Amino acid sequence: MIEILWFLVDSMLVLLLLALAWTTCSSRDVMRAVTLFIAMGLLLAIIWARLKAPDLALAEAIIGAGVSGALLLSAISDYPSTAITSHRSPLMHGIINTFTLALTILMSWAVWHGLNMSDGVRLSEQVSSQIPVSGVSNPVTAVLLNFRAYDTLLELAVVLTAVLAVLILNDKRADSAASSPLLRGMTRWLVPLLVVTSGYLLWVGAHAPGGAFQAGAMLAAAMILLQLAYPSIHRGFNLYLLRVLLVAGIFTFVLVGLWMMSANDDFLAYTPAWAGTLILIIETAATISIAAALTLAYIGGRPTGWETGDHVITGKEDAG
Amino acid sequence: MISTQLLYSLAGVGLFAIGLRATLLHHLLLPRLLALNVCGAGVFLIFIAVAYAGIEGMADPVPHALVLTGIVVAVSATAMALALGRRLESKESETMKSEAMKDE
Amino acid sequence: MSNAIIWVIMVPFLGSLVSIIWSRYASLIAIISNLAALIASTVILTQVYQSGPFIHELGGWQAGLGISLRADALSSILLVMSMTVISAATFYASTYFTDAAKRARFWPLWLMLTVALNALLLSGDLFNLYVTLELLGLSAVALTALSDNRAALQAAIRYLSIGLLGSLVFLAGVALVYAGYGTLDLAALAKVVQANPLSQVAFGLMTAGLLIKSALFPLHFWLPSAHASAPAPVSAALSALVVKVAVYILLRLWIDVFDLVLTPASAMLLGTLGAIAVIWGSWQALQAQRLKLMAAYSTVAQIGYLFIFLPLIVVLPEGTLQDAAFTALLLMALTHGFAKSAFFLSAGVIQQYCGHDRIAELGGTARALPLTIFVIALSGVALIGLPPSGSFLGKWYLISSSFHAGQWWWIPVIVVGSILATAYVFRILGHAFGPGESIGRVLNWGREEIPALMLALIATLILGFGSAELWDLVAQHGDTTGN
Amino acid sequence: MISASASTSILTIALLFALIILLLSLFIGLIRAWLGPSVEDRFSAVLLIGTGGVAILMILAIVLQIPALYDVALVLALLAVVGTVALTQSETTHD
Amino acid sequence: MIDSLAVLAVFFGLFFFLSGSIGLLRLPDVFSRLHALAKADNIGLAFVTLGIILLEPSLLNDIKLVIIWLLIMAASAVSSHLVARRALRGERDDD
Repeated sequence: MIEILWFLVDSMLVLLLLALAWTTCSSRDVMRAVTLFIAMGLLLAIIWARLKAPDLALAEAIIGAGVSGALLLSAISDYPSTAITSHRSPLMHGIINTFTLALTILMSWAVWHGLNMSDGVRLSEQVSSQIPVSGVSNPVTAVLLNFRAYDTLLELAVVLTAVLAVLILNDKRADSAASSPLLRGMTRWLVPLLVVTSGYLLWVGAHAPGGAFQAGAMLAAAMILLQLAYPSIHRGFNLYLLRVLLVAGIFTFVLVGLWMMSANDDFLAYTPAWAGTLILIIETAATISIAAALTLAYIGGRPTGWETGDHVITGKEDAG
Repeated sequence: MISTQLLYSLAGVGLFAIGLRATLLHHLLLPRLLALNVCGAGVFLIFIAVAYAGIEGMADPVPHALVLTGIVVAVSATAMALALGRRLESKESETMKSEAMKDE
Repeated sequence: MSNAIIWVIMVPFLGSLVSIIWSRYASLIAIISNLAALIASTVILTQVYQSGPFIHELGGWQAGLGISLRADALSSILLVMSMTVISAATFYASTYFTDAAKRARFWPLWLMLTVALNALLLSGDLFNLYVTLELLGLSAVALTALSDNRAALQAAIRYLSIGLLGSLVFLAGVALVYAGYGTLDLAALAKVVQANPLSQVAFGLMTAGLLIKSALFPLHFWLPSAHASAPAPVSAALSALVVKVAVYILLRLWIDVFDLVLTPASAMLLGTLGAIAVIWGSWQALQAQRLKLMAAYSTVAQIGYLFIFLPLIVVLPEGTLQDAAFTALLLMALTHGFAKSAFFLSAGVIQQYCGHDRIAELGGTARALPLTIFVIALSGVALIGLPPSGSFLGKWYLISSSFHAGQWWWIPVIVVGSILATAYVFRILGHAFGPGESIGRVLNWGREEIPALMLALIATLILGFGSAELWDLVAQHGDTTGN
Repeated sequence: MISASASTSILTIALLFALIILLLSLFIGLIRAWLGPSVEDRFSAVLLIGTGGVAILMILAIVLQIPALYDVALVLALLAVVGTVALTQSETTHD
Repeated sequence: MIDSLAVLAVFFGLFFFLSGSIGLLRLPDVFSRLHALAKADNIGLAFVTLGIILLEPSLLNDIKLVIIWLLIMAASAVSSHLVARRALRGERDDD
């Protein structure tokens, strides 16, 4: 009985997901596509929760539905036309359809086969046996910031690169119209709440779902909300400071890694006794970096944003 | 349990295929970007479905960490692509303006 | 001393971070950190040469649970090549950007590109490879967009969306591998991979993703516009290195990990695509109106040669013959890397001098820029495959391997490709030596032309005469050093 | 002991039924999102997924016994607001 | 006993969710749909939250649940106001 009910729940979730994906991808109007995409992000958060991945559910709710939704929406106004058309010929259409269909069948076959293999040694056993010496008790945090911390470091490099590109490319854009008083009123109590939640997620990450990425993205969401409620607030942001924060977080991460290399031979090899503290330091640094990065990525294109940013660089060059 | 894993990984394959098809069909930046994100979500779903170990069991945390990394990479790439698109759009309107000036 | 493997990645990383904040000294920081990384890369090569391949377990965790970096003959040679090209291009770039603001934006991204290249060459983990591929892709796109004109932005957008698609397809393959084998470590995988449906589909997906990134015909369509519209030092790195490291991962996966899955038929298919790429790319290069576009199409052709080796390596018996084919492949890749980067840097000099790079209007440049035209001629020698360049030996072994493998049909392709290459190189030289006025802006001679000259000399002389050492290294420490 | 586990399983069944009904109501809401016609209709559907999603997460937290899902519900509630604000403010820049 | 009370509360909440969704689908114009959805969802979530609180032994989590509910109340008020405001402006533009 329970099994059948679970199966029903799962199939409904999957159907909803596929329906949303299909409508997102086949929409003829940009605004509609983006709205459906945000809805899909929310649904994915639920699916991650269902599959017992609460860390991901948190991240998806914040990043997938919140931050990238806001980014995409702010981009819509940049395009002159909101209609989506495909320029492919009917023949090409047919080829692409056949190709993706064939690929779907092949991949399904492979997945079916792969799930029946499952005789290989699963990493999860290895992970759980090493958790006690990792410095944290949340296994996902242990993987992200201890076992595979190098991946996380390079991922921060990816974020940094993307933000540098945004800062290089940004362009003048008009301030949006003033928002409603009700929105401003709400922002006044919602932003502190977002900041507090972010701190909570950072702190809880060591032993329960949460951590640097969720916390950082949450902070960025607070900044985005501020920007939406007070469209000219970015004039007050110190972009140079944001950039310094962005770099400082990643810098701390690298320095900890190198310091541990001098102590324990291997890069990022934490001394077990300090592992918890070191991870907390890195997580805090990463939170700051992620928050600064996503904020810069969102407000990057605003008029004063560019001038201040440019001024900082060229001003120094002129002085030198 | 295997049926849950199978159901969700097949859904992941389906999502991947839907995204891939739309990526190949569209040539405009924004729809293509959405399609790529859908495509990525499909891959992530395969990872997480594989990690699932039943209602009672503890899920494999490694794919969870990998997908978390993947989500952050995806949002960075999206932000960058949007910035590129914005820059191109402003360049194009500049060219159009200067051409209009020439005509006059 | 095994820490060199960390320093070669982390020094440019720190350099990039510092150059964002301290942009006034960015050029100096970039030069110093790239030279330091170059030294680190030679230390790694020496270590591999003396005592064989080694690994660095990041975080002190055993590979599998953690991520390991591994250096062997193939990766350390490519690492030295990449750092040499990057260092030369760094010297060149320090005078290329006249606009101070633009220069300040260039350096952090340039250093990130270096980080990505080095991290990718040393990575021993499938998911880590995905992250480095994304880092490489994003930094390359951002650098392409630095040109900031319409063509460059369009090319950058196409490059980005194609690159993202490529890495997602690769990641889908990684997901399937994890579903079946529960590990991401290349060495561990090499031991457990079997030829079954899962491996085949996963391998196919990873290969497809990497083929997009390595621009094998017919997936090359994004390459010419991106490589031709990027700033010159960026084009040099894109053509010489970024495309090639994707081929490197392919080789790693084909030969070290999925050797059981790679069937002769699929190898033959890729070889055939490579052969088409050789002819088609060379033909397009001959038609191209602009110098940088010509070089970009020539890259498509040169990548094609690397794929022709694949069906040969699969068929040839293990031992001397396979080693020879493998060494020749490496030699071709290295020569092209040095020669093409030299070519792009020289094209940049010409473009800055003349204000354009239209081949038909190059008249008089030989008199105005004798050294640059000499460099173009030298790298042309390497692209054609004339002695004493490294690619002469490469093509020679390619032909003899074709004989040994009984696949004679590659030989006409190589011959036609070389004839077309001769034609497009001499077409440039013909125009350059033709009559014309030599008006242009004054250059800061040494710093702009010397780096390219160095690279071209390596391609034509050092690789040609020093190939014996390369042979030793590959023979001693094997090509299949994955485990 | 036996009666306790029997009652939990009945509880689980009831909560699973509740999940199915909630998903059904999301389905109905999404038909509206799909039909449109106005942009606002689609926003309402997103609002529905927000609140419905919070309810689903709460029930999942009990059924799967992962208290961390309450945090997810909290975050979803917070971010649903940010998302809606972004949605509604987006096109004010357009006109 | 408490369990059955909780299930009752949850299902009572679901009734509102479902009727809200059907309202979203069937009602004739944007404003009435929005109104129906916001009202029904808030009451629905209130009952679901109540049910979950009854099932959840930890006091800390109970507090969290109340916060979530308060948040959703406030948020949906603001959100539907914003959506309605936007819809209103859209209608004026059409004239």
